Amino acid sequence: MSLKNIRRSRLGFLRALVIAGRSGRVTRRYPYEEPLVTSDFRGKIDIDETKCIGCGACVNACPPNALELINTRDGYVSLRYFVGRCIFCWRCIDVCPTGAIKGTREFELATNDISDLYDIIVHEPNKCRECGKLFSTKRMGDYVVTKSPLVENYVDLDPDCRKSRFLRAIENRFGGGIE
Amino acid sequence: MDIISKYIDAIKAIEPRADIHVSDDTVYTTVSSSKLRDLAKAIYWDMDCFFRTCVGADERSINGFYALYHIFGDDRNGLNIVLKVYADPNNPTIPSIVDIVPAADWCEMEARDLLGIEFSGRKQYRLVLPPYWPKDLYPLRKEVPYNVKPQVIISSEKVGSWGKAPTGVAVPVGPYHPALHEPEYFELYVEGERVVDVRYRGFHVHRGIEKLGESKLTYQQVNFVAERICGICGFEHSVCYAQAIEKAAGIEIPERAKFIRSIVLEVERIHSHLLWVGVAAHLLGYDTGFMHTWRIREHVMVIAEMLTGSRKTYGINLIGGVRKDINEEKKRRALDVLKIIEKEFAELVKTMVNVPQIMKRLKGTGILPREDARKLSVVGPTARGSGLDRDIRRDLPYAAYGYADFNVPVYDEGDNLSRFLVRVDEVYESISIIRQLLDQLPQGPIMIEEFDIPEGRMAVSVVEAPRGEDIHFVITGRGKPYRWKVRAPTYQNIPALRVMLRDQPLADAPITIASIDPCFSCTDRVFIIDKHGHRKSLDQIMYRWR
Amino acid sequence: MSKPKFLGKSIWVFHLNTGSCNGCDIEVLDVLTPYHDAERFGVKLVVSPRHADAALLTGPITIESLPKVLRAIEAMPRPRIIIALGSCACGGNIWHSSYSVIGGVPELLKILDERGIEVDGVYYVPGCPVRPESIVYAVGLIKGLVPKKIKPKVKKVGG
Amino acid sequence: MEYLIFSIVFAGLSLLIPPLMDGIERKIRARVHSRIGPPITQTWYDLLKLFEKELVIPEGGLHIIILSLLYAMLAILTIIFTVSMVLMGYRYVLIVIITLFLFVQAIFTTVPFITSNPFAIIGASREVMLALVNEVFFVIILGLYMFFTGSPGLLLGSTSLLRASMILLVITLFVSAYVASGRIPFDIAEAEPELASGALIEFSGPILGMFMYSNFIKRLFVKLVPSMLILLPFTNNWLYLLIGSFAMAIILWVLYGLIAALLGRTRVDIAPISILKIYIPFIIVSILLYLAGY
Repeated sequence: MSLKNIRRSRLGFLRALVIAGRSGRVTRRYPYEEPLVTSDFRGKIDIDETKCIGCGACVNACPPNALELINTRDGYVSLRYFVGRCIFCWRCIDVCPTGAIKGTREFELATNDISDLYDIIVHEPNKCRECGKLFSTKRMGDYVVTKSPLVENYVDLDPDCRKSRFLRAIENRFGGGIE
Repeated sequence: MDIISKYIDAIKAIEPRADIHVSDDTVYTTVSSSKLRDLAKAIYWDMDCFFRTCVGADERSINGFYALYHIFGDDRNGLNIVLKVYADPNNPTIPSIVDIVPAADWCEMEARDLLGIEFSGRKQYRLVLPPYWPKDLYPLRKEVPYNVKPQVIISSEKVGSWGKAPTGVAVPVGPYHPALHEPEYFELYVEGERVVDVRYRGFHVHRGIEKLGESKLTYQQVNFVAERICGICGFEHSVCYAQAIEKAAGIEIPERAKFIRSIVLEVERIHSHLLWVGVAAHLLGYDTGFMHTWRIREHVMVIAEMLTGSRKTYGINLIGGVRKDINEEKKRRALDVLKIIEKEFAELVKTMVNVPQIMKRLKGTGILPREDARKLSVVGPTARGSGLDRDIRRDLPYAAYGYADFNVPVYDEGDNLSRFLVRVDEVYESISIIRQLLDQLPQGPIMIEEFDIPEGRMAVSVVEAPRGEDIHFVITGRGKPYRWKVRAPTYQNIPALRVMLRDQPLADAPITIASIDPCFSCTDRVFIIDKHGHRKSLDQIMYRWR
Repeated sequence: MSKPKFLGKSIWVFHLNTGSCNGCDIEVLDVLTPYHDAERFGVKLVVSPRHADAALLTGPITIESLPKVLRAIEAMPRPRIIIALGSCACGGNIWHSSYSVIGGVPELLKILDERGIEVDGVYYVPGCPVRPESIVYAVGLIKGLVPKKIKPKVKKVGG
Repeated sequence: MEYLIFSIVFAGLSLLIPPLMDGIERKIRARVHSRIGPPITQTWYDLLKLFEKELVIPEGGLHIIILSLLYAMLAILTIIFTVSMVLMGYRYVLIVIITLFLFVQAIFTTVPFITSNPFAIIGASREVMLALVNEVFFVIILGLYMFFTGSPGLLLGSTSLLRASMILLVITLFVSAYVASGRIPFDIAEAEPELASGALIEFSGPILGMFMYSNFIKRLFVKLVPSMLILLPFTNNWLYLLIGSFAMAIILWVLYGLIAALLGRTRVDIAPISILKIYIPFIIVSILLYLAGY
C-alpha cells in the first residue's frame, strides 16, 4: 500500500461522497434505541445481601478500594461499595467465597449527587459471650462453623478473649505460668 | 551462542572482575562506577546497541546500596544487556552517560527526582515532580509512604515560565490545547509563523504508579494498574508486566493463553492506529476522514468488548494467563468484522490520500533524519518512518508471535507522510496476524493457578506497543514487586520532536507533535530542549514542608 | 444565576484532561463520531474554556495539573457545569491516595470552595473507561430527557 | 408604500436565515459524516444561549466590547442596506455596499490584535494575509465588471452580461465568495486544532454571539453579490432580482457546505498561492476575451 501504488487522481476526494452514501446514517439514537452493548460487557456489580457474609475477600482483591469494610461507631460492620471508584474489572466476583456478588450490564450511572454512588450492606455483628465486645459479623461466624465444625465452641469469642483462652489452655497443659 | 560470548568478552575487556550471569535473553553484569562510562560507550556505539532505559532502585534493605541499572538492547540478536552500578546510601552519585548516550537524559533525571541519585558530569534539573514539590522528599525511597501529601500552597504560578524566552513570540501550546487531548505543555517560540525553538514541560499525568506498585498493591492487582498506564495501549503494558513477572519467576503459561494475549494485542494495535489516522485527519481539518475512520474503528471496539468484556481497559490479563476464553462463535464474528474493516479502511485511505490539502501538509513536513533517529534511539512507527528497521515482535518474539509471519513496513523519508503510511500498513499486517493466530488457536487451559514467585529475581520484558517498544523492569519482592519500572515508547520519541519541530511552520506543529502519536499518560516525562534553558525554581511558590 | 432556558438546548463542552490515562478522553471524542453523535443534542466540543458551558473533566487531578485546572475553570463564564467522567474523576481510581494526585472531583470541589470559584452544577459519570453511551446518558440527564436510574441502596443483613 | 413593506420583509428575512442556513449546512456536513447531526435551529439555540451567558470582559478591556458592537451593527447595516437599496433600484448600490463590506472586514481583522493572546494575534495576522489576497481581488473583479459594462451601478436587463468574459468574471467572484466566507480550506483564521479558534479565542458569551452572528450575515452578503450579478440579464424588475438572488444564495450555501465537508485545511503560506492560481488566469483570460470582443 505504499504511496507509489495508490492511484492519485485530482477528483479522488469526491469519493468521500460515495463512502458516505454507501454507509448511510449509522447513528444509534441511543436513549430511544438499543445501545451498542454486547452481552459480554462488564457493568456495575450487585451485592446480594442474603449471601454476603462480610468476610472482606472482595475488599482485598479490589484494586481501587471501591469495596471497603467500614465499622460504624457502635461496632456494626458494613460493606460499602462506591461505584464512583469502581473500575469494573469484576475481580471481586472471582474471589467471593459465597458467590454473593453478581455482575450486571448496567452502565447508565450518571448522577448529579455523589451520595447516589454508594451501596452499603450493614451486617449484624457478633457479640463476644465473655466480654460482650462486638466483632466481625454473625454471618461470618456461621459460615466458619459450617466450613470447619470443630471451631464451634470458641467462634463466638472476640479475638482477644480467644487468644487469652488459648494461652490459658496451653498454660494448664504444661503447668508453667505464662504471664 | 557466540553473540553472548562476544558481549562477555567485550565487558571483560573493560572490567576484568565483572561477575556476569546470563538468563535466557538478558546479560546481567555488575560494574564499578568508574568503568561505567567506557562500558556504555563500548556497548552503545561499538556493539551498535540501542539504549532502552535506566532504572534507579532503593536496595538499601537488600544490600545497603542504591542501585542503577542501565539497560541496552541488541534488537538484531534479541538480547538485553543490563549494567548494574551501586551508589553508597548517604551520598548517592553516579557518573552520567548522557554525553555518550543522549537518550539516557530523561531516565537519569527521573532517577534523581524520585530516588535522589545525583549524576556527576551533567546539568541536572527537576523532571518528574512539580516545581513546588519539596526538594529533599524522594517518593520512591522505601521509608516514604505512598500517600505522603506535602503541604504546598499552589499559587497560580505562571505556566512554564523559565526566565527569558530565547527568541520571538512564545506560543503556549497546551496544557489544554485541542490538538493534544492530553495535558502536556509545549511552548513554541515563533518568528512570524516559523517555529524557532520548543520548550516542553509535561508530567501532568504523573500518578506515582511505580510507588503504588511496590507498596499498596499485590502482584495480581498491579496488572490492573499497568493496564491503566495508557488508555489506548493499556493491554501492552499489562502483558509486558505479566511477562516480566513470569520471566522472573520462571512460570510457563499455557499456549492458548499466549495466543489469546497476542490476538488481543493485535486488536488493540488496529484500534490504536485507526484512532491515530482519524486524529491526524482531524488535525489537518479533514473532519470527514476523522468521522469515517472512527466509524470503522467502532467495529474494532465492539469485537474487543466481545472478546474481553470491556471496550478499552480489557482486564483479562493476570500473571499466569488470561481470564476470558474465545469460543467458536466469537471467532467467527471477529473474522467477519476484520473483513469489513479491511475493505472499508482501504477505500477510506485511497480517498484521504487524494485530498489535496492532506498530501501537501503531510509530505515533507516534520523530517526526522535517519542519523538523528539512531542517535536518540527512537522507537516504533517513528523509527520505522525514518529507515530504522526495528520491531520487537520480530526481533524478540514474545507471546504467540513466533507462530505468525508478517513483514515490517519501513520507509526512509522520515516525514509525517512516511509515519502515516507505516501505520496504515501495520493495520493490514495486524489483520493478517489475527487471522493466522485465530486459525492456529490450540486447545487447552487458559490460566495456571498454582505458582510461587521467589524474591529478589530481576527481569526485563519488552513488548511492541503501537507507538514503539515498551519496557518493564521488575525486581520481585514478597507478595508484591520490590521495584517495578515502566519505560513507555513515547518516552523515547519526545526528544526527537525538537529535531522535527525546528524550522517548521507553526501550522504544522500539531500534526508533527501528533505524528509520533504521543501518549503522554504513558510517558509523563518532561525535559528542556534548548541548550541554555536551565529550570530555575519558581520563587513565587512557597513551600510549607520544610 | 438562574438556569438559562437555552442551556438545555445547546451545551458547549470543553475537554479538561487532568492527568487521565486518556481512555476516557478517546471516549469523549468517540461521543462525537457517527455511532453516538452527541451533536444531535446540541453538544459541541469547543477549544477554549472561554467558549464553554460544561467542562468534561477526566483524570484524577494530579498536583502538577491542579493550578492549570483551577485557571481553566475560572476562565469559564457562568453558568458553568463540571461533568466528572470516569472513575478517575469521580473517585480517583486506583491511585486515589497516591502522593501526586488529589483524588478526583470531590476533593477539587473543596479546593474550589476554598478559593471562592462557584460552579453551577456537578455531574458524576462512573465507568472505566466511561462508555460513550454513558456520556450521552449524562447529557440526556442534564437536558432532562432521561430519568436518573442509579439509586443509593442501604441493605440490612438479616439475623 | 409597498416598497416599505417589501424592504422590511426582506431585511427581516436576511437577518433570520443566515443562522438557519448554518443549521442546514451542519446537517449536510453530518450527512457526509454519515451521522444524524443537530436540528436545523441548533445554531439559533447556540446564539441565544450565548447571549444569556455572563459577560466576561476580555483582556483587551472595554473597547473590545465597543468594537464588537460596532462590528455587529455594521454587518447588520450592510445587509439591510443591500436589500433596501437594491429594492429601490439605486444605481450606485454596488460601490456603496462594497465599501461597507470592506469596512466590516477591516474591523474583524483588527479586533483580535487588541487582546494579548498569542493565538488571537496569529489568527488575526492570518486573517489579514488572506484578506489581502481575497478582498483585493474581490474589488478588482467588481472594478473590471464596472469597466466592462461601462456603468458604475447595476444595469437591469443589460445583455452585456451574457458575454463570455463577463461570465468568467462572475465565476471568479463565486470562488472569491467561497474564500471570503471562511470555509474549511480557508478557515485558517479560526483553525481549531492549530490556534484554538485563533481570532475568537478571548471572546465569550454575548461578544462571541455577536461575532458569530455577524460572520453568518457576512456569509450571506458575500453570496448575494455574485448571485445578483449573474441574475441581472434575466429580469427587469428589482423585486424579482432580489428574490432570485436570495434563492440562489441559499442554493450556494448548501453547495458550499457540501464542498467544505470534503476538503482539508490549507496552511497560511499555501493558501494565498492556491487562490492566486485560480484568480489570475481567470482574470487574464476574461480581459483577453473582452479585448477580442466577446
